[in-house]
Parts: sequence; C-alpha cells; structure tokens
Amino acid sequence: MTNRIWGFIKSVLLIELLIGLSVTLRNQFRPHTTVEYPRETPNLKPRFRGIPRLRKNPETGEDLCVGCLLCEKACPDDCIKVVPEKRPDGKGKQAAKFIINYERCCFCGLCVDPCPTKPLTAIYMSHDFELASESRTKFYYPMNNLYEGAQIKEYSR
Amino acid sequence: MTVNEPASTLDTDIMEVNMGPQHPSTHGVLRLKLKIDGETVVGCEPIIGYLHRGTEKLCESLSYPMVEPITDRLDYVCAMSENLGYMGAVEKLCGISVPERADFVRVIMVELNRIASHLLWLGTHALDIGAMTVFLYCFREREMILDLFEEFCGARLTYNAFRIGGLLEDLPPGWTGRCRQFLKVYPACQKEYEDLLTKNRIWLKRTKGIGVISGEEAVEIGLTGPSLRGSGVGYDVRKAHPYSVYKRFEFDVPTGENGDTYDRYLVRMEEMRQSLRIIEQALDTLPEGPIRAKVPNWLKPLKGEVYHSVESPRGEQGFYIVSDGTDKPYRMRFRGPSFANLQALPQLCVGHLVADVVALIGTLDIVLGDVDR
Amino acid sequence: MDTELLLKVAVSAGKVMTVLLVLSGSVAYLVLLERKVIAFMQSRLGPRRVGPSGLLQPIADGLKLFLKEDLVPAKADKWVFTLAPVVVIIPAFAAFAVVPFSGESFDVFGLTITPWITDINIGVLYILGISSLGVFGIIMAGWASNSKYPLLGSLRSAAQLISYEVPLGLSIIGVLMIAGTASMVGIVEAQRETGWWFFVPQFVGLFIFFVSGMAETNRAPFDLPEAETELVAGFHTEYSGMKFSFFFLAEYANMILVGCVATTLFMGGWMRPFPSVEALAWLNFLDFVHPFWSGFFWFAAKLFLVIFAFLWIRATFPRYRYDQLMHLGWKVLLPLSIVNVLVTAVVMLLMNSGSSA
Amino acid sequence: MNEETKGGAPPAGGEGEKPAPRPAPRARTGGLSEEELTKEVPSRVVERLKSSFPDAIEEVTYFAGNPIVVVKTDRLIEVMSFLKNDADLYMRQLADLCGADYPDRPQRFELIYQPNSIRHGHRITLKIRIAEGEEAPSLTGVWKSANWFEREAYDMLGIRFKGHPNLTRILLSDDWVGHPLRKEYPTEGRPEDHMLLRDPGFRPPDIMTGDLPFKP
Repeated sequence: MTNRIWGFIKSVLLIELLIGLSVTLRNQFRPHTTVEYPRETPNLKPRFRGIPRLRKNPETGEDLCVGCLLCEKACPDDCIKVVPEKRPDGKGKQAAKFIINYERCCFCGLCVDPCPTKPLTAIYMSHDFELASESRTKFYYPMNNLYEGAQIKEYSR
Repeated sequence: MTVNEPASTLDTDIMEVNMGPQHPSTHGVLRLKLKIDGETVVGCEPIIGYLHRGTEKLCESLSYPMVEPITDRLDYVCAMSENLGYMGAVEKLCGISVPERADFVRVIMVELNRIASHLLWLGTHALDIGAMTVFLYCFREREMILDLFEEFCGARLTYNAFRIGGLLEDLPPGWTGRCRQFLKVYPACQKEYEDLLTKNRIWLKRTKGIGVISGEEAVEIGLTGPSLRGSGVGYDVRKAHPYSVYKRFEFDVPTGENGDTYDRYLVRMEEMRQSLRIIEQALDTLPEGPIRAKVPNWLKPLKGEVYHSVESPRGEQGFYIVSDGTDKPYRMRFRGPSFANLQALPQLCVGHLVADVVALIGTLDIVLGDVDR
Repeated sequence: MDTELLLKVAVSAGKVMTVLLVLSGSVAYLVLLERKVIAFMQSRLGPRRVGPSGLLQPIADGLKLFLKEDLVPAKADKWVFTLAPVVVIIPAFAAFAVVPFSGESFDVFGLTITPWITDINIGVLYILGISSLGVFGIIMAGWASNSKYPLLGSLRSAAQLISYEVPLGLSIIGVLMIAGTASMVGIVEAQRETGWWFFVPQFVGLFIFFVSGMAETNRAPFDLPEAETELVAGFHTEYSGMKFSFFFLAEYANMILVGCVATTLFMGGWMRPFPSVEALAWLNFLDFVHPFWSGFFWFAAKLFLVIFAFLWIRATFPRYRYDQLMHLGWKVLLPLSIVNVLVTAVVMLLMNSGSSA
Repeated sequence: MNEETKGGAPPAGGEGEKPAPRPAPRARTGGLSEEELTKEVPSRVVERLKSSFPDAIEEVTYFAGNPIVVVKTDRLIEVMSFLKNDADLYMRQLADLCGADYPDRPQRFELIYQPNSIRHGHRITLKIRIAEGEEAPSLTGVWKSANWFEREAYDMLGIRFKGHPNLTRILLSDDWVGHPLRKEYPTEGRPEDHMLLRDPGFRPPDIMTGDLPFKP
C-alpha cells in the first residue's frame, strides 16, 4: 500500500521526467564529441584501411612489387590489374603496369594479405580516404601516383 | 487481411498509405503498404528487395576468403557477427580448429559489436518514438567501440576483421587496456539512457502493450534473437548450439514476459550488460599463443554442406554452404535474421495506430542489408 | 484631416513594423538558439560554419529558403495551397498586438509611446481568439496539398489544437479571477498589487498552460502533426521555399507568443524579481539608459526561461501517440483545469469573506 | 598470409592432412580429413525419423556432425508435421529454407530445410529433391515462417510451391526475367552499358587491355 501511495506521489511529481531532464541538462556542460571534420583531421589509427597504394623500399628506393599477381587474384572486386615484366637487372620481375580501379575497390585489405614482400608489403592500405572526384577517369591512377600518398583530396573551401 | 467495415452511417473508406521506401523511419529502404482506417492500421504489407544485391549469386564466383568482405555488407551494423558466422561455417566445412587466443579475441570483438549494434538500435528506436537525444548519446558511445575496432582491424563499419583459421593480426599493444577503459565508462552511459527512457511515462505508454506476440507464435513465425526472447522464449544460439568459445563464459539469457515492445527493449538493454560481462571474462582469461591455424590461402574444402548459425544482435544468423570440392562455394545461403523477423511485422501491426508502426519496425531491429541481401 | 489621428496612426504603424521586424529577427535567432541548445544537450556543437560560431546561420537559412524554388504539386488546389501559409502566419503575428513588452513608456516629441501596440481590455481573449485561427491554415494546407501524409497531419493538428484550446483557456481563468481584468497590462499591474506573481497561487494553472501551450504550438512531445518519423513532415510535407518558411516562422512565432503570454500572466511580465523589495532595486540596472530597457530586459529574460524549457523538454522526451495525446488533453488536463478554477474560486471566496468580515 | 601455393598439401593444423585416394579436386583445407568430417554421429531425430517413416527417407548422410536427411517429396508435409508436433522432437521453428540448383541431375532442384527444436536443442538438415516443372509441397500450412522463405526460393530459383497463398516475387521486381540463382543465369552483366546510356560521350576505360585515358 505504501508502495502504491509512494508511486502515486512520484507520478504526480513527475519524478522520472525530472530525472530525464536532469540528464540532458548535465550533458549540456560536458565536453562535446563533435569532430569538425574538414577543419580537424580525424585521428586515424595506425591500422586504418584507406585506399590501397604501392610502396617503394624506403632504404633503396626500389620498387617493392615483384609482379607476382597474388593481389590481383585475391581481390574480390577485380579491381587490380598487374602486368609484370622482367627487372632490368634480370633478377626477378617487377610490375610494368599496376592499375587499381578505385571505383570498384571495397577497402577490404585482402590484397595486402598475400603480398610476398614481407615484412614491408609492396601494396598497402594507406591512410588516404578522401576519394571524391568529379570524373570517373580520376579513379584510374597512373602507376606513379600510386606511390604518393594523399593525392586525391580535391575539394576546396 | 480482412477489413472490418466500421459500423457507421457515414461513408468511410480504407486509405492506403505508402510508407517508404524513402521515409525517415523505415531504417533503410523498406516499403510498407499500410491500409489505414482513420489512423488505425488494418493491413500491412512489407515490400522488400530494394537493396537486393544478389550476394548469394555473387558468392558462387568468389573463392572462400573473398566472401568475407561480402558478409560485412549483409548486416552492416554488426559485421563482426557476420564475419564470425561465416568464418565458423567455413571452419566447420573444412574441420579447421582455431587457436584459442583467436577465438577469445573474436568473442570480444563480436560482443563489442553486439553492444554497438544494440546502441544503434536503441538510438534509432528512441528517435522513431521521438526521443532524439538518446540517439546522439548512443552514437557517442558507439563511436568509442568503433574506435576500438578501427584500432584492431582498420575499419569502422565493414570490418573484414577475421581470417579463415584465426585472425590476420593480433590485438595492437595497449588495446586491452583501452577496452577495459571502455568497460569501465560504459555502464554509467547506459544508466543515462535508462534514466531518459526506462521509467519515462511517455516511453512506457508508447511501448507497453504494443506489438504483443506470444512465445508460441513468435517461434512459429520464425522470430529469433531479442525479438523472440522478449516473448519469454530463452533461445540463444550461444547457449543452445555453442560455437566458438562461448561455452567457457558465464552469462545469462534475459527474457521478457509480455512479448511487447517494452519487454524487447528491456531484453536488449540487459543483453548489453551481459555482453559487458562476457568481454570482461574474456579479457581476464585471454590466453597467449598463436592467432592463426595453418590454412592455405587457396582453400579447397571437401565436397559437403554445412549449416552454421551464430547469434547476431538481431537473431540467428545462419550460413549454409554447399561445397563441390572446388575453391569456390557451389551454393552460399545467408539466413538473415532480419528477413525472418520482418515477416512478423504485418501480424504485429494490425490493430495499432500508424505511430506504432514505426515503433514496431524499430523493435524488430531490422537491417535492410540483411533483409534483402 | 485631424493631425493627431494621423500621428497616432503613424505611431501605431511604426510600432507594428518594429514588432514585426524584431519578431522576425528573434524567430530566426530562436531557430539558431534551438539548434544550439539542443546540440549542446546532445554533446554536439550545432551550426558552426556561417559566421563566428554559426551566428549568421539564420541569415543563410533565410536566404536559402527565399531563393529556393517554390514548388506547387500538380494536383494541389493552387489557391488554397498558396493561401494556407498566409492564413497561418497572420494570426501568429497579429496576436502580438496586445503583448506588453515593457512597463515604461517613452516620451518622444511630447508623444507618449507605450511599449505595447495596444492595450485592450479583453487582451487575453483576443490572443486566444486570434491564435486559434491558425488551425484553419493548417487544415487548408493539409487538404490543398492533395497528398496523404499532409492530410493525416492536418487532421491530427486540427484535433489537437481544438482539444488543447479548452484547457488552455480554462487554465488562464484562474489568473483572470485573481487579477480581475483581462487586459494584459492590467494583469501585470495586478501582480504588482498582490505582491505575488501568479505562478505561486496558480502553479497548477501554469503547468496546464505550459503543457497546453506546447501542444498548441506543436512542440515536442506533442509534435504529432509534423511527427517526422511517422508523417514525414505532416501538413507542410509538400511545401517548399517561402511558403514553407511561412509555416516555420509561424510555428516559432507561436512559440514566442506562448512564452510571452506565460511571462505576462504568470511570471510578472516586465517586472524585476521581487518588485516590492526595495533592496533589490539594483536589479533594474538598465534604468540608467531608460526604464523601458530594464523592463524589456526582465521580460526577455523570463521569455528566455520559458523558451529554454520548451527546448529542454523537446530534447528530452519521446513523443506522445495521437490517442494518448487526446487522452491527456480531455481526461487529465481538462478536469484538472476545471478543478483549478473551482479551487481558485473557493479560496478567493473564503479570503474575501475573511477580509470583509 | 601463411604458407601458400608452392604445390602439395600443406601439413595440417592439428589432425594432419589425409593422403591420397580421393576423387578429383584435391581438398586443401588444413583441417580435418574426409573420414572425420563425414563421420556418422548419433542423432535422436534421425532415429525417430527412421523408425516412424522408414519408407519416406531416401538417404541419410552426415557432414561435420550434422545429419542430412533426404525425404521423398510427397511425404514432406507428413514428415515435417511429425517433426513439429512430436513431443520428443518438438521442432517448432523452421530456421531456414533454401533451394539449390544442380543442373546436371535429373531432379534438378534441392530444397533444404533447417527445422530447429528450441526446447531440446535438436537440429537437422532435411532435403527434398524435385525436377524442373515439378511443384514442391508448400509448408506454409505447417510453419508460418515458410511463407517468405518459399517466396524467396521461387524468386531465386523458380521452384513453384503447391498451396502457397501468395507465390510472387519477393526480392526482385515483379517484371524480372529469369531466376538468378539458377546456374545458367549469368553472374556478371555489363554495367558499362548503362553508363553509355546515361552519358553517350563517356567511354569506359578498359582496365584489362590497358586502354586508359593516360599512360600508366
């Protein structure tokens, strides 16, 4: 009985509504969580998977890619095309053409798994993610551009 | 649907209203043909398929590892569960046993993802009913989980986090500490949502007694997951058919009593707490060791077929794989929990008001990527 | 022609223009305030891009709405469709004619300019009457759009406005009984005389007025007519451009109106807190400019409080369902307001008989 | 990631790879051997089915610990009702229903059912086989949940169900031609064609021939 009376009093005094109001009021004075994206760059974690890019050996500057076509085979979207050729020094192969179709890429990272140039893989998931472009042709890259990071950012203002 | 003619001398008509496919509260591209009499729903026909991408067909031309990114995109809200289910199915098909540490990490990820998914559900469900602040609080906490995921696998939504036979990479250094930090912070956040909703009289009015379905009927129509457990049937794939290492953790399967929207809400809220419990246990007993069994990259399973299901946040996520002995699945079938759950919507809707339809879509927690596949 | 009359007309027209302009501006900035307040409550930042921390956002919004293409659906009734926003916005602004924004008058060139457009002895009734005209516009909008969601929205809205008009009116009666006048200025003066602002004896009245006011202005948790998640945008689903902005302005103007009425009737209008306590006279610190400004300051501060409560509630609560809203209106608020009137009457009777005896 | 490719079955994790006498495509899994995978496991459901419907069962196989029972098409509803209502089995839920296409078999389609007992935790895979043009019995009378699953099977494979209340396409649009999950249905179309329709000036760069708008 006392419980029911107490419950009635509570419901007349709108206790639970006031508790709710206090939650929103408290949050008004907490720090905000917004990341003002183009002004602030988001804090990307080391393993972030952006668009796949190619990488040169940082010490010698040689191409790391050995033209083994494993990434091409592993890609579920068929977005990689590699044309291998003999290296000028005759030892092994390198990629004559390496084309990634960013229109199709799904950022899954499966191309990186089988890359045989361990520990530094020739193809890697870069931190670039700003892909928007006005033209479809921009999504096909000359191989040189695959080496450079943060290229695609095109918007202004 | 039979339509009862209202006993009135006025000439009244049943109005057909199209809800969706572009509508603020259909959680994607769901279209509902509602027949309404005034504001009372007398008939409801879901029309789906706007997001059909033919994944089952697509999988027939992909090798086994390549399917994983596709499973990410089925139920994109809980891609970890999808990943785990698919990995489990393939590992069952091949008879691969996964190293313990990998299994533990997988369980941690999946349970974190369950919390994230329930948070998204809570946010959108509350938003549908009109409480818009909960939505943003939920997303604030969900961001923390997504940050953890980003750190682990590099993606925030389509994780592609596991590999057949284990994991691609081990947990990054310091990850467990940050995860524990989250576990410490989170309960207070959940209390905030409960303060805003659980006892709020408007929330109670909007959810209690709405969309009641009995346990028997719920089983019959194929409901699984929290939607089923809200009706008092304690069926959880994690308990009934334990997969991965769920046998080793202690957790309860919360059930409701009345089978209404409010009970389903309570069940999901409790499930988040249980997930926290599982994660805590897994972090405490996380073994050292290898993270990946020796599995060839070019997998060729034996001829055979398996059905493997996991408890995704939405229900029983089944994977049926037919292998013909080549490196590509002969037939891949995704049993989406949302697809089966959505089937119950017409039954739930009839007799309620238009405003309740959005609450009911929310309470079934459908993800259209999962419905349409 | 009588020059005095001409002068009077000119002064009135000037006041009307001032109120219109200030009101339009404050409506625009009320939208910004709402977005900012709710954003902070949701641990966001709100609009930040236009001007310093988003201060020019209303201007950008207004410009956008002004320049936007004005669509009329092919099967809509064009005349009624165009007329509806006008019918909604005119009463919303007209109701401000009797709101006293401050207590002190200006003296300019020997003319006394009162800080209200007019003070009629049925001010409260005038506001009630005028503000309930807006519902016609809403019904017209829903019907003329020839679309299902607007129709449902307008029906809901009509039912809601009519039901809540009754408790709204009854909740004010207590105040009128104590004050003994229906003039807005008179009510404020009555509050000075009694020494109590009327929210003390009439807290139930204030509560009912506040809730019904929220329902009248279609604010959350009673925003059913435009319940975004159910009816997309309710009666103005098919509207765009300027016509839409008329609805928008009217909604926010109505919100300010409810705030103004609550301030005037229950919270002592332009008076500073504890107007009879001389020690607090420094609270009218704007007196050094002109007493008008300190009155206006306190009026605005109280208005802000009411409106902040509106926003706060919107950020917190879920939305009622249509039938529950009707239930609340007819079965809870209406009896409560009648009881409030009765109790007020009985108490007044007792006190009067006590004082006369 | 691990050892790959260079011929030969890799040494297996755990159980060890089985050596030779196996038909054509060599399985490379690194997991259990064929014997272990196809090992018979005791199953209460199969026992009960065998004792109750000895003539309705065509074939029982096992894979990865799960019994797969092939039932005669005309006895399906009988068997399913038994599974659902028998107190000992009580499989009240039909978890999944899907079809598979085997064009080279005389009975081209397989319908695969996954009934599920929530009370006892039983699970079994049940199958029927039907030829093209043949109608499968609809289970909508037994389980309500079969409704959409059967519509999906009809949509994807063109299997017609006898007695289904509303056998229309569910995922694809009503005017769709063909049934995508049949093996003869092409997986890939030509999305470029649509691009051409939209923008006649656009020439899709062909990635395979290196016909690109720049020199790679």
